[in-house]
Amino acid sequence: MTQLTGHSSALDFAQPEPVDMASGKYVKLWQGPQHPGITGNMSLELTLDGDTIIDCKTHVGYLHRGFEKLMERRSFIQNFTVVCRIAVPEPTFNEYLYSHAVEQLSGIKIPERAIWLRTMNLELMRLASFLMWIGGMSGAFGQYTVPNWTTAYRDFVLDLFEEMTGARIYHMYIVPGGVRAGLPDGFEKRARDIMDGAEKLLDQVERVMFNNAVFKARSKGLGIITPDMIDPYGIVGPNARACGVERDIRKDEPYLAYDQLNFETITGKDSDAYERAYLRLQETRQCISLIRQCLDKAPKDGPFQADMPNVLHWKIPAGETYVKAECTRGEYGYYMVTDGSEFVRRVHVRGPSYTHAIAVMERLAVGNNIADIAGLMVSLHTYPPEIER
Amino acid sequence: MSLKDLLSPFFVWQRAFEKPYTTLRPTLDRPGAPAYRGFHINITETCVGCGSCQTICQNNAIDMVAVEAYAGRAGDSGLRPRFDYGRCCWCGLCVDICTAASLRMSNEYAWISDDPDSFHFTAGVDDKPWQDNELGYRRAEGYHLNPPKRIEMPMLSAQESLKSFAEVTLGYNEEQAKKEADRCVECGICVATCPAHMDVPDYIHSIRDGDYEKGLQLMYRTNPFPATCGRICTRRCESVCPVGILGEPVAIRWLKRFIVDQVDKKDYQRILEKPIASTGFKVAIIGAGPGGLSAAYYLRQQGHAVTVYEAQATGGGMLRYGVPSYRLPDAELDKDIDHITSIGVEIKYNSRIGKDVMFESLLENYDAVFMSTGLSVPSSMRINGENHARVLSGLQILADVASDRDPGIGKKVAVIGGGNVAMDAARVSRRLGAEVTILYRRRISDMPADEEEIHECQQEGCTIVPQAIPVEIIDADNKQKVCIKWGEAKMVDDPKGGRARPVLQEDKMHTETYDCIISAIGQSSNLDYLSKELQEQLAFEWGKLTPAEYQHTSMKKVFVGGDFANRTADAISAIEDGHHAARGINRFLNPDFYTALEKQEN
Amino acid sequence: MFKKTLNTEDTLKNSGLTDEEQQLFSNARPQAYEPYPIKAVEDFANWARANSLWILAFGTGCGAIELRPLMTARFDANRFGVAGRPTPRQSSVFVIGGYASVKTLKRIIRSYEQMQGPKFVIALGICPVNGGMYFDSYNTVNQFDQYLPVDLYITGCMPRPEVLVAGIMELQKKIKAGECNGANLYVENFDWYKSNQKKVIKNWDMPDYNW
Amino acid sequence: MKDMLQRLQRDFNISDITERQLRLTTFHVKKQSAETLLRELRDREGYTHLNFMTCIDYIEDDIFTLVYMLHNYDKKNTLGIHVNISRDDEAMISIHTLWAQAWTYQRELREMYGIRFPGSPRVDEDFCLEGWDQIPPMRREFDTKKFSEERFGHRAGRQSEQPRKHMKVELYPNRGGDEK
Repeated sequence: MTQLTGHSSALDFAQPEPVDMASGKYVKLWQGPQHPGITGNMSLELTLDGDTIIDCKTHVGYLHRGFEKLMERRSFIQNFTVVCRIAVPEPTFNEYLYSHAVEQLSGIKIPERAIWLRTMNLELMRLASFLMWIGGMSGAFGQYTVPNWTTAYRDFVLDLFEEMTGARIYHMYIVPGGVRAGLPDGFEKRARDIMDGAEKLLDQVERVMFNNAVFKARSKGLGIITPDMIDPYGIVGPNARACGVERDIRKDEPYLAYDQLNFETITGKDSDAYERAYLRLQETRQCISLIRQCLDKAPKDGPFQADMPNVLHWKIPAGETYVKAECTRGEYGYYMVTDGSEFVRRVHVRGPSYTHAIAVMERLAVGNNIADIAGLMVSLHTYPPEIER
Repeated sequence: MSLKDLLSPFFVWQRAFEKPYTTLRPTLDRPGAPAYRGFHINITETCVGCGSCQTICQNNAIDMVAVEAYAGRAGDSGLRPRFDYGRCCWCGLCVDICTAASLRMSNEYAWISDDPDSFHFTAGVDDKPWQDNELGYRRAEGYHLNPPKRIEMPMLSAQESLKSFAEVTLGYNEEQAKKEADRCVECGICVATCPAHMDVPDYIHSIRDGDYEKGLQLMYRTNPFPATCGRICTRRCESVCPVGILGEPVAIRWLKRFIVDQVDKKDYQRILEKPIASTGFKVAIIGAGPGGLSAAYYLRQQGHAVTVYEAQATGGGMLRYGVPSYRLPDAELDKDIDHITSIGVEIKYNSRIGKDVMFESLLENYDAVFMSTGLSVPSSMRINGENHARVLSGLQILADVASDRDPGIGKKVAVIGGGNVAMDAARVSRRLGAEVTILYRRRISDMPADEEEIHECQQEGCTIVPQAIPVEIIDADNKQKVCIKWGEAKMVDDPKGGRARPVLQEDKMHTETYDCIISAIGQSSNLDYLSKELQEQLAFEWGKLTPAEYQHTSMKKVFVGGDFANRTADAISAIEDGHHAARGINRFLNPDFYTALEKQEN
Repeated sequence: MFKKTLNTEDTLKNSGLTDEEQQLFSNARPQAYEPYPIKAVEDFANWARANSLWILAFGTGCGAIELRPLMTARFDANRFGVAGRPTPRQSSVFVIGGYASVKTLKRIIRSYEQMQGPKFVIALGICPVNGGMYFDSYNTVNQFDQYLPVDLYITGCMPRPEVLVAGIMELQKKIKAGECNGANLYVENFDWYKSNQKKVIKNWDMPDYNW
Repeated sequence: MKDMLQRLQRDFNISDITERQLRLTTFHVKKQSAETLLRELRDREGYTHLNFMTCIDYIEDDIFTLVYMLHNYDKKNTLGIHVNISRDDEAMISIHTLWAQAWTYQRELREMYGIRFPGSPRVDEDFCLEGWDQIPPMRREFDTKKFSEERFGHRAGRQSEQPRKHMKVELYPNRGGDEK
């Protein structure tokens, strides 16, 4: 497969020249929003020469709800229930970052137990999210067995969430000031059982997916991200690590209990779709190890919430902060500005998909075969709701 | 590509032999987790309708609706939350903030309908199958969205406080007050409960804003005695404060005091409203206690000329002569009274009605008369020998101390009674250096006195002997000492469910000698200034009377209020009586008042 | 069973389209579904429809996330005759996954109109009922039934896969009883729906009815 | 770090340097020198990662504050560069040649705040919204609730009482403070 990027270097961000559609030589094809080969509700406007893509434009906004506006008219406690909706498959990172930003600006220190429960919650979320993603990746190449396995198994992880937080999808567990409850009885045992099962499942997935001749043939060499693209394109997370760049916020600027957990940053060699997928598989395994460590080390009792003011009229002093965390897709950040009132002045949510799905996708798509677009899209691991918010 | 790559996909078949885990009947076989956030449950009996759930709901999913069954309950707004499941996101914030912990969630989650207008229900009122669900989300132990504990009031230590009549409570500082003010949920149940209906949430809000002048203005809308009430109010408001259901109620009284403490007396004139232009009407008021002065203040605000007749040499009535200065320093009472006089209320001291001025002449010379002479006569213990020279009245001792006279109580005293006067008399005696024993008929928990006062009284070293019934005073001729015989009592439950009754146990009698005995078992009114005919015409019964809607009486022009005209007999009720009488008089001065009343009755 | 309101003389204007495109698209109005004259045949048809509910694979909002577990082994919706279809032409059920932003609403309408009748709409979550979380958002509609007829609402945020199964069974029951007439409501009140749609979709550059 | 800030102060006249958190420093720079400053930070100081760029509407001061958040992976340090632009003349120099994703941000800001970025690719295309006919929605003066009520409407049948008002009417209609 040849790479016809049309770009001379990583620093050449020029938009492709418009082609003469009237000539009849080219076809314009919309992939999405109603299309099974697209992640979430977004669309790609593809211009084809034969079955080769010569131009790709990402269209987003189908899920735009105006969160940043809505948050400006809700109080600090009310916002915590809103933020989890920003990234549907991974709500917890939003809850954590929002709470963390609020705590930082209001000077609240959360207790030790809350720190560990938050860490565990985030890692469970990462596990659930990766399980779903692995399924998506396999499905994008026409192999529907693995999605059935992993998505079904994700449901068991959601069961853990349901027990721990009271909800399957929108947990609303990490609240400014701590978490909402401790662990229920017997949770630890059930969690360990599910981790064991997940480990077994990942072995099976590795065998049937990553050793699959078809998957290998189609994903290797697809959508290579070169190391010199990382900074100009703002590529983060597994997409960046897969080409050997060792960047992981959990290690670089440890938050929560990550400095007390034992793990190594995983990197790959050349960031093509296969490498990225394999790296995520390894990270999923790492996730399981982290959850086990959390179960070992998390304090069993003690307070899980800091002393809070009355949240009904909670004012936070004027300030500004940017907090970030390593989500499954890389750097997820909340930028928050307060002005001393009961409402937040400005929140900006920085989702890694913002650049992965638009600038990076548009560049990587060019030159590829139309059939590989779904795989390429999934291999970048993008969630549209966090792009448009 | 290797052979392995070709073969390994076939390993998918290994799963074909695993046990399937399909849920056969999903909704039945998989109920929500024990702490699942499902549909709402409201224990409507415990709910007080404070509306915090409505305030915190970011989706405007909760409406407060009137529920007939709970209308008019004490400490209850009569409203209950109604949920819109076209809005609710099951975040559970309403459960977390619920002051009464009446709101919960069940683990039920299935509601399917083809009618989009049907997704409303009033939890606990509308019949829903999940109302009695045991499982579901509850607020976790130790998780609060509002601090449950109040800020401790800084106080003098017991040793320190005994040394002088200096005020025991020291008052919040700004930080403490703001923290305490923060705990208010602004439901307004306190407003409904406060006899004077003070705008509590609003003035607490003004503390949070740091705008104390506005706070003072708000308080003067309904109460011209904020400095006094900020110290000694009986605070019915706090007893219904929903924050107090699970934690401690907001310290409304101390916050009121804080506002007054922040504003200097000389700024009052600038901050507070001035009376409107003179109307030319004249109103006479009998008694410069809280009731009389409150009426005077609001009548003066309406532009009427007000003259207050007071038998004593200073104003304040029971507030000055019945409340010791370690609870209410004179300066604070003066702060309130001085503002009332500063707007043009005239107080004639040392003018006793019936002696210096005749009641009838007031009726003649004024457009309206407001009587608020209170309860000034100590009640009798109704035991043998109580006329002993060393049996003193609690009121008298308090009045003596307030007027800087030595009551001469001696070194060892017994106080009889369990009300605030008894506590005050005991604490005053401690300050005068006496050893004090309090004898009370019932249990300590039955004492009508303020809980805090009982506690402080004990802190200061008074011994409380509960279930002690005085039987007789012996040793009638001893001019120096007095001997009392009292018997232990047994509490007998009332079969009708009323208050338990103490029954004297004849075999357990004690006698003890004291330097004096202070009787403080209640007061009654002194109506000597009214002729028998007038008393009858005004329908006094046992020295008390019940006024009509606007504090008016069966006699034209005459309005009453204060302790002898209400059941609660506390300062804040007297203040409201005065305020309400002012409203009534204001209307009465409009000639259609009685005609309108008659119409209303017909 | 259904009122027949079709008037073939009456055509649509398609004024949102350019002259060139107007040549490409039909301007006929939608037609109401008419049941078979023999009741037994209609009942049989309804039974068949109820047991082959093919859902259009269009995740319009958050609700889509619970549709995926629905298809896996644990909930196994396939046993109820439910399957996901990639194209509207093959689908009979449109699951509105929660909120609909104005931009998506346009695509939803287009996809819905392309579906073959009889067709059914299930609205998931609170947002289609009364705006839900986004009741004050400038970009999401609050009452979905103003724009397309909805046959069944499943409340929750998100509704769990279990209740989706229950909803599907409820829908089957209704279809078998011949009570799901949303698509015909759309035809009968076509002008009302269109005017509502055009009230919120400001750049109407598609045919008035998408075949 | 200190040296760098001092140098920037000298060369670019940056102001309001505030250390916000452990690894976050913010400062203001004039609109004209912003692009050169960002280029300098990217090429010479190692602030190679553009976390995001956004805007804060200070309607009371009549300014938009553009925020560029840059991260240095080696020093593990983040800089928040604030640029004030007038709300009346809401144009800013485009930085789409510096980072590949910058034009997307600029397109979003164009749509959400109405800020113009001359030269930025596809900047006037719709981003999230489609057929938007109001003032840019993220501006403070745009009232989203009012707009939603007017355009989308809410389901009828809702009615609520405020506990305080309700009790006043029901329990003590003639008493209490007079409403002002």
